[in-house]
Amino acid sequence: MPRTPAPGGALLPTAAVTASGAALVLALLVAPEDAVQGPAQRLMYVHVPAAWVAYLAFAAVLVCSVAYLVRRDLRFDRCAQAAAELGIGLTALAIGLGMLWGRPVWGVWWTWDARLVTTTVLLLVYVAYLGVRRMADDPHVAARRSAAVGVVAFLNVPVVHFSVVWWRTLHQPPTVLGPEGSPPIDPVMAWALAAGVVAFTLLAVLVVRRRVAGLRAAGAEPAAVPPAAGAAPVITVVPGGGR
Amino acid sequence: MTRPAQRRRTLSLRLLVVVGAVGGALALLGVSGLADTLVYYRTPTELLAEPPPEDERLRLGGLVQVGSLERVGSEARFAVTDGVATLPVVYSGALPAVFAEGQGAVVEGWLGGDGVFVGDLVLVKHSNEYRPVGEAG
Amino acid sequence: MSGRRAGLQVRRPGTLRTVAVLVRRDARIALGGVDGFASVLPFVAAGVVLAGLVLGPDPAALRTTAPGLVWLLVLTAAVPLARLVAAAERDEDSWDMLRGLVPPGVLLLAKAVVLWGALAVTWSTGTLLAVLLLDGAVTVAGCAAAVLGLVGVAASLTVFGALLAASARGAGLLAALVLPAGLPALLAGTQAGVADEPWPWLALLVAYDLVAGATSWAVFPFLLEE
Amino acid sequence: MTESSPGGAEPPALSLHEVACRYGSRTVLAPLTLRLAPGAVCAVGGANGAGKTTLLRIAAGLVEPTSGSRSVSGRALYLRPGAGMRRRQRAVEAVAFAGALAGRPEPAVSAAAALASCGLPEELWRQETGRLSAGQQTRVTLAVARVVSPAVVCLDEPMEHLDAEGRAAVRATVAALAGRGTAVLVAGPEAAHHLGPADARLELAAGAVTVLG
Repeated sequence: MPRTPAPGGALLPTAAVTASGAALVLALLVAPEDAVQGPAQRLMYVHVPAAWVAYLAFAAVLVCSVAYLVRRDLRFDRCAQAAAELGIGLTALAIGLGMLWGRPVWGVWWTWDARLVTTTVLLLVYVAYLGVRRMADDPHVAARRSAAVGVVAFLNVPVVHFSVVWWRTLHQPPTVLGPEGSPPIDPVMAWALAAGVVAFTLLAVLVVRRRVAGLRAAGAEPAAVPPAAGAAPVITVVPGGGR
Repeated sequence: MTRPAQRRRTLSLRLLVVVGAVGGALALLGVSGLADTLVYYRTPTELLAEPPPEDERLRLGGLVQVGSLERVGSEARFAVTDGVATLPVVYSGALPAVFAEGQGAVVEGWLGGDGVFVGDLVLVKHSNEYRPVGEAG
Repeated sequence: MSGRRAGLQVRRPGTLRTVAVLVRRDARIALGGVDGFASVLPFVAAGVVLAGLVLGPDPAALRTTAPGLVWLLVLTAAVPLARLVAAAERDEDSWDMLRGLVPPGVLLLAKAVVLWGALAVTWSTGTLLAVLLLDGAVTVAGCAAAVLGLVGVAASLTVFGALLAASARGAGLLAALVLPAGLPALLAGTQAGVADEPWPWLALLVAYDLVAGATSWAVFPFLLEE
Repeated sequence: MTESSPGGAEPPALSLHEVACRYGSRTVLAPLTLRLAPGAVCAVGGANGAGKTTLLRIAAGLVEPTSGSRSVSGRALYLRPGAGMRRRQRAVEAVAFAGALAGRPEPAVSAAAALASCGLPEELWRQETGRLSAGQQTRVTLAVARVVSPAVVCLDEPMEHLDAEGRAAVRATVAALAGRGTAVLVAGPEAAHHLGPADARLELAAGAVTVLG
């Protein structure tokens, strides 16, 4: 398929850079310091967007997997792979930043809390998903199997999200996506968080797009020549035709 | 390859079943009272109602009672409350910087026979509220 | 040559009948030899015995860890048991015939029943040994949790078994997928036996079975395709 | 062999419409339209890697073609010599198992009859199939085909490991299946010589088919 220039040209990169800059300014300079946690709380503006966009990436894996199973088009498979790689990176980032945040605030790097354990399991499952992709040589076989795993693996995401609601954990319950109507967060902080999410999402789209292009170039297969119409020999065999 | 329309139909049926199953499972978990099963820490009320064996290591969680914190040398004494019951805690070691009266905390240790909780690790459990300085409630 | 029909016209046997036939065959094969299923039981026995050695003389510590230990051993044993689904069939070239004669949904059901049986025997053996050697306790709730939890494990394991069939590589990866997929069973199965109030845990297991069963059914046909 | 069946009075047992199979950019099977009437026998020759197995597996519904469509008027079975049995099953159990899955009312009885027709000596019926010789295993596979008696049977290289007597058993089984209205695709290296009487002989070379007559 011919490479079409990205719609809007440099629009997306510009938007991503602008949003990142705005998020940085909002998070570091504009947003007030948290009354309880002090400066460590500013990690939230990276930790939470990383976690959310990781969820989003895994949702993209799910959608692309289903799309592949319907259409059998390797484009969807490449998108699924790129999204899974991004999701793994962001999940690892969220865990790492969470540890950095937990050390000064909770007092420990790590603890056996339902949220922490389920998030780590989520990371492992998607690493295994990437492994399943390598188990077959034929791209369609690999795509089909990993699509099946991609659908099943997504079941972990609600478990991670609800772990702090279902169980009594050290990790605090969700602030924004919680069951209550009005999030208990200062409006300026909420804006900084929103800017972070927008910036992460735009950057994620950029990264996935680049990666998909790279995968397409790496796995480029010459387009199969469609058979000329009527080229297929027609053979009809009925009993008694032989000698 | 040849029947995408048919495949889409069967696949959407299968997805529908999965979505239904996940929805049913979430609803079931919502009403099952799972919240009391996997607990990271126990509250003073629970510990007083069901005193654990003396050698059992456990976690006690709640709010640090306002006015209860006193430091003697390297030892800190404070009380953890859940609004109903209160347990005195003795802890020797450095408290986390964020630790404060009126804030959530989880203490790891043992409940002594004298009803005093002997902690050897203090974790701060912060709430899901984020407020600027001066506005904290 | 008019009036010739395609093959002998025989009605397809019902789902339950097909499942019964397949399960009976697999049970006979499993009971007949020392490879495959039978090699899992010594592994579980060794696990229980070694745990007794490692965890030391404290009977209370042994008693409290026994249910979780058994579940951990069952989930670990599940990885080689996944071969019962398709890898063993493929090795002996009977998989193509099964795919030709049995519809995917029925095949999934039959193989899940086989795995459930194998897992149940494994769990029972482990629990029996834990009772005898580690002074563990068997509760009704614990057994109910095993019956329920192994349904979801068997359903997930059937999918992974189909995934494993086509490739000799990747058994280790399979472990990374099976163990998290069995986490609800490990957690709830262990806790239901010791908790005062087992109902929330049993509810969690029912939810797990529901989700694992539905997703396995949804993706299994795609794993059979070549 | 006839190029078109008069009036198409009878629905074909197997109909492959412009099926093709590609692996990446490599063509494993060039587009081909093949219709087998009930009871028709078609021999497929060609060197190793010419696409015989792919054609048979597409016909049996095990491999999804890259393009084209397939329809079959009932069950289709793909069998290699020794296929369709677990090594620890006894010969008669393995055949009865296939019969039971296919819905035979008395699988054990039909299994015994099928094994007898395929020439497996009766003292071997209760032997574990893993202990049988390759030729004896082929006879069990042929008995599986007989007892299932599907709309289409795809036999892949059935003549391997067989002596003259064994080849006669394969020919007899193919004839018996065809007589009952099963369409049979038989693959082997030299369709012209070894595969017995057939209504059509195809030769595959690099995925493309030629009709030998």
